[in-house]
Amino acid sequence: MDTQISEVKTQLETGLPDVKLRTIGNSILLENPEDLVRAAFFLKEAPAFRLDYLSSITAADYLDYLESVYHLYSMEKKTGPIVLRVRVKREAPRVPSLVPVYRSADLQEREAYDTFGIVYEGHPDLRRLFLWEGFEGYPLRKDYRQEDTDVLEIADIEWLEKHGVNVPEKFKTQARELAAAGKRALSEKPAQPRN
Amino acid sequence: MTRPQIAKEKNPVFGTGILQGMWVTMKNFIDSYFKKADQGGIFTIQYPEELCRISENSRNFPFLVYDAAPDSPRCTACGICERECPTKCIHVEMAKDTAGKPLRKPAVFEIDYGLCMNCGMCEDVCPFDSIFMDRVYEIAGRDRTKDMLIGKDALLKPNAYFQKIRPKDAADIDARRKAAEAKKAAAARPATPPDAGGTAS
Amino acid sequence: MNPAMSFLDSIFVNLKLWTLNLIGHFLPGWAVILASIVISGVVILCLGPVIMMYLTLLERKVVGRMQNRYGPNRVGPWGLLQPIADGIKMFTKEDIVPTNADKVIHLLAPIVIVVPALMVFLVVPFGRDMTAADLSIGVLYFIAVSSVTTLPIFMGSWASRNKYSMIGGMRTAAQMISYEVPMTLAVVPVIMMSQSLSTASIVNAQEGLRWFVFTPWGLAGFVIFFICTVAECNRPPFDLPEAESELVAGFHTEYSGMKFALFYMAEYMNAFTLSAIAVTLFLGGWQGPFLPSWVWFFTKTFALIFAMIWFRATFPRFRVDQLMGIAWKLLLPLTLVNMLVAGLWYFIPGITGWVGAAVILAVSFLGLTALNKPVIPEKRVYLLEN
Amino acid sequence: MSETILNEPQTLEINFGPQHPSTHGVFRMRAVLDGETIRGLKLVIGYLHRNHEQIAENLTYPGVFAYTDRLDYLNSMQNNFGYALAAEKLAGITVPERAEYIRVIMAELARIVNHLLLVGFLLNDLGAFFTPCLYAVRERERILDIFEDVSGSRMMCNYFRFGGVKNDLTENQLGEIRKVVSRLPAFLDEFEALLSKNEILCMRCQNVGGLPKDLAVNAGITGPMLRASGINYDIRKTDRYSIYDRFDFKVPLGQKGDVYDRYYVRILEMRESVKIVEQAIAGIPRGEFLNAKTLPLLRNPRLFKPAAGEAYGRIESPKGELGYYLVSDGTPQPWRYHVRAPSLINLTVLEEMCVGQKIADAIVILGSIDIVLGETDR
Amino acid sequence: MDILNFGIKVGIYALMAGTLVLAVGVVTLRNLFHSALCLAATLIGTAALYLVFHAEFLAAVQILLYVGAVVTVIIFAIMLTEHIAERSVAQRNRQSLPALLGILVLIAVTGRILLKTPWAVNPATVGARVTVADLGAALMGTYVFPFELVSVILIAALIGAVIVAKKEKSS
Repeated sequence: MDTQISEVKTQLETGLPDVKLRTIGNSILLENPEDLVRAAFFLKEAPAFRLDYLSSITAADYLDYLESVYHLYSMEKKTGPIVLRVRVKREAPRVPSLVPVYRSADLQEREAYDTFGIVYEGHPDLRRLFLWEGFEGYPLRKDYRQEDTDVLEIADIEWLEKHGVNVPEKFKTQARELAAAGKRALSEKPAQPRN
Repeated sequence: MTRPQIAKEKNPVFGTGILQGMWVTMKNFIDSYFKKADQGGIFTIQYPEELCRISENSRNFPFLVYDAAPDSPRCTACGICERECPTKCIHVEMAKDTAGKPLRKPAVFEIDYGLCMNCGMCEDVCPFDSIFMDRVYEIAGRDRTKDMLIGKDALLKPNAYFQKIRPKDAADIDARRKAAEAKKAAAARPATPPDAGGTAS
Repeated sequence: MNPAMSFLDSIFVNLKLWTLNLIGHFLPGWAVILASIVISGVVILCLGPVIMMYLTLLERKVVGRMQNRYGPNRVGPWGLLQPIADGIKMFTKEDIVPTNADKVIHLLAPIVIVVPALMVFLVVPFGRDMTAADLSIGVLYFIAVSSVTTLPIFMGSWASRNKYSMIGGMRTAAQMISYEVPMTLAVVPVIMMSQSLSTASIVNAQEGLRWFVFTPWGLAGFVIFFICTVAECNRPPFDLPEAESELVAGFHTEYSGMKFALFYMAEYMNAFTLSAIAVTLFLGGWQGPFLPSWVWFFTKTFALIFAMIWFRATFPRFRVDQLMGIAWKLLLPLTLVNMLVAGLWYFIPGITGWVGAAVILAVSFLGLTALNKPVIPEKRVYLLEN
Repeated sequence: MSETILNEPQTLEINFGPQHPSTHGVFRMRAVLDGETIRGLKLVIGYLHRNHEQIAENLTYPGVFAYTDRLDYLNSMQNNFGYALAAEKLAGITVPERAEYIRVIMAELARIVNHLLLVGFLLNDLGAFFTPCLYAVRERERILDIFEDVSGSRMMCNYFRFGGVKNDLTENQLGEIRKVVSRLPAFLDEFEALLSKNEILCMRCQNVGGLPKDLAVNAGITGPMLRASGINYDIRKTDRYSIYDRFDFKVPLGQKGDVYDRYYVRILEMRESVKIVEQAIAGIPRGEFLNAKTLPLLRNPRLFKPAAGEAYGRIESPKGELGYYLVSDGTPQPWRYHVRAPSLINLTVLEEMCVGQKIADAIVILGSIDIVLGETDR
Repeated sequence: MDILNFGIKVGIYALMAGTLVLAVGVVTLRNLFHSALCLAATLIGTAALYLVFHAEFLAAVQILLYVGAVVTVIIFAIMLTEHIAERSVAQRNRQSLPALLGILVLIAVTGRILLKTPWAVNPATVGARVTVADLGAALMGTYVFPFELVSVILIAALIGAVIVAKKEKSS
């Protein structure tokens, strides 16, 4: 644990006594996600740090929980990074948005929402960024299963036929079977184990 | 203390910048008739008649090397390239004899050139010096499913070809293989794959 | 002038007369008159497209050379057959009409746009006695006819029902109306000096090397007129109506195949005729020593077209407000000053008038550019820090 | 874009892209116009989305290199550099001296390539008919020839490796680089004669799309765009990654942060890059170009298993801060791989810069941000 | 020569008929943009008629001013007010009847004037050509006062238009 992190930790503890936090490696974990905006604002304004530049927001899926990771730098003092992280449960994950403090959170929070499904509360325009509205699932979560493009579903066949494509009978029966079983055409996870 | 700076003065008369720009294009116009390519002349290469100089390191799509005859390639169908290929464009099946015993050579070796992204990973990981990056680029086809799926016969090329396109690397590899063979003959025991000899091309 | 030269000089005129004489032996008088009209008409109708085709080639070649590349050189020797290949391509292309388009007007627009472009040829003096119709109001006729060009552009842009086309059409209208004003006013000193509106007599007034461009007011008028012609035929840096990087292709976004080719043809024929008129008004038309008159005429015209191509290869495009600003705030006052200067030059002959006119023009140019704050580049300072 | 603007009688909604000559790929803007003036603008991206991050999480660490080329496909060297830094930090690999020099040379050449192309295409957006662009491409070709000579490919170089680079630079190639680089200052002078003082360019670029300092910082803008706004923040200077602290170079700063400043700062940066390359060529030591310890790992990628942990490596890419966030769980595949793409984040302020300007300006402002859709959409 | 003259005559009558048809089109077409285009065509036809009667100057001015400027402005207005251009406008409304009455009165008045005018032509002017120079001399000589007056009024109108436009922008 380098000195800057410990300094940030002590400063945060003295400045915001009711914020619970602990260090993990070289980063600070805020136990309660609700404290995020206050902590970020404190670090941004604190004369000792002046972390005015939020470089990167990303999320990660650790199977038990989702994590939102923030890399903060100071352009004024040319120091950094200070890594903040918050952990939320996988079901209905909610993290307060940092857009009011840092404009740079705008697109990055949308990206994290798009790929991980973390809802950033207070974001002015939280929509999917890369994928389209109505896309099912969050592709960077570890339990995401990709659609099998070799198998057609009934909706696909209807669309194709509407656009004048002859769909072989094989695909139609396959689609009917899938629908009867109440399943979707999902590809199996690659067989390789993560050794 | 004055800090170093570059000041861009404005033009004294409106329009001089425009005239200056016109002089630059006019100079290039005149140079295009009288100067050589590297001195400001025309730098176009007239493609079918003239070809670009291709450097030795240049890589395009993979091919397989055989030493003596196409039916005994260096490839042992180990499948490492198939596993490591980032785009999964390689498909290998090991040949089996009539008894069903594996033959340590490929029965099927297909590369989908439509998928391949010329990264050279297969060349890096191959322990048998079998797969290398070619530099043929005139391979356009009319059907991306059929014409771009290259089979074993088209992929196999003699070592002489490899020596021709990349003389330096080929010499290194040939020397290494010869040494390994000599060692193998001396020790009279199965050779281990030469790991990590030389540089990655 | 030696006889060989005068033979060459009037070769086309004599050819026509000879043909008419030949016809006169067989046909009644009225047919000869008709034939005379038909011959001139056919020559002009053929000249337009041929000039357009080879202007595209010239443009591509010159721009290519300016960009250090060859330009088209594959079809025929030096790419000379390239325009024909392009023409065949255009003819065989699918003609796409948008579903919501106003079909009739969508079809009419490219046809109508060629008409004014061809009609201007009527008053262009290609050489000595080589004006198809020496109208007494030649210059006015040219200005009137070229002002009609706005209409088909409107038709095309409106009928396409495309937002890009629509904006392109609006820009065209604004641009053409604006630039017509300084263009017309720039011609006024020429009319004042030659005391005629007929193109042929304007050329005659510039006998020998007394081209108008060699006078201060003529030079200023020529520069203004030429800038306006570039703007009138929508060529860079005034190509806003078809600004590729903003409006895809502007008013002809939804045109393809032959219709598109007609728009293109009109543009290039306009470029040619406007250069030809500029030559007639300011550069002495076909006047010039040693060479046959029509050689002089085409040389000067192609020099101006070369300049247009040169502009295209060099300049970025103006923005709408800047375009308007240049027309109304810079060119228009300058033309007014120029008219005054022309009068001054007329009444104070000799070197005094010459220098006085030049000084007034220079001062007013500097003053106007200094007053037009937004067009003046700023001084910038860039720090280099560690 | 509020519905209220759309419902006003004078406004017109226009789509720029995804198929449009000057959106630099499949970028799309929905603009609300009032006449020619922009009242509102929203960006719609994702047309080139291929979930780069998920692809990488299913590959081995060395296998990701080839995919990083495809992020910002105009300067793959820099992308390789950032990823190599992050992974080396994660696995604790050291890089030999000579390899560092080669890396810096290649990265700076890539920066020149990128800025040349950017300025060329910015002028195309301004309406110049390809001339500046082709002059830029003319010089770029020479650098791409070097890239092909060295790495094997002109654009998808895939040249960096953990602990070094793929091939050594021969004396011949160094001479070639020296020759190409020595041409550049003269070329930039010609380029500037064509452009910098051109009144039309000044009219179009000055005081257009200005970005105030505090907004630039708050919105996480990086790279030449930030420096054009007058903030001295260059990761080569602040992080001193690789061996950038050994070279003498300056950081050019603009004042107003408008399109002209962004253009000119890039021109000046190219001049600085030329200086860096010249210094690096002069100072390059002999030695190995690849850490011998990592070679077996590269020949057998499944052996490359960094200890569990995380790393964030960032570089000053020509477009801004390019960051790679890697989480390892001790397996050959990264558990989490994230790219902090400058092309995407610099777009945050697009609407602020465009509103109130003309349509033509919006295109130019977009051009001056310098996006590559491979990186924006990932 | 007779055939040629006959042909020319036929041409002139065809031109007149065409112009009239287009003029009818201006008032009967439902699409506003189409009627504007018809108006332009009518004006061009009129200009051609002027040309036939050797009034070249008038013809050129007609095209320059009416087609080049007035119609362009009309079309510009139609395109700006998009909603009008896209919708077919109803041809009849409550004012149809009063309008018809008004037109009848107008026809009566003009007809009466036409009938009462003595159409005797001075034979001296039949062959005379009015050149542009004559027109210029007349405008600058005999009619200089009305000419200048018109200029002043037009400038006043121009300034007024600018002020109106400015006001709208600021509000």
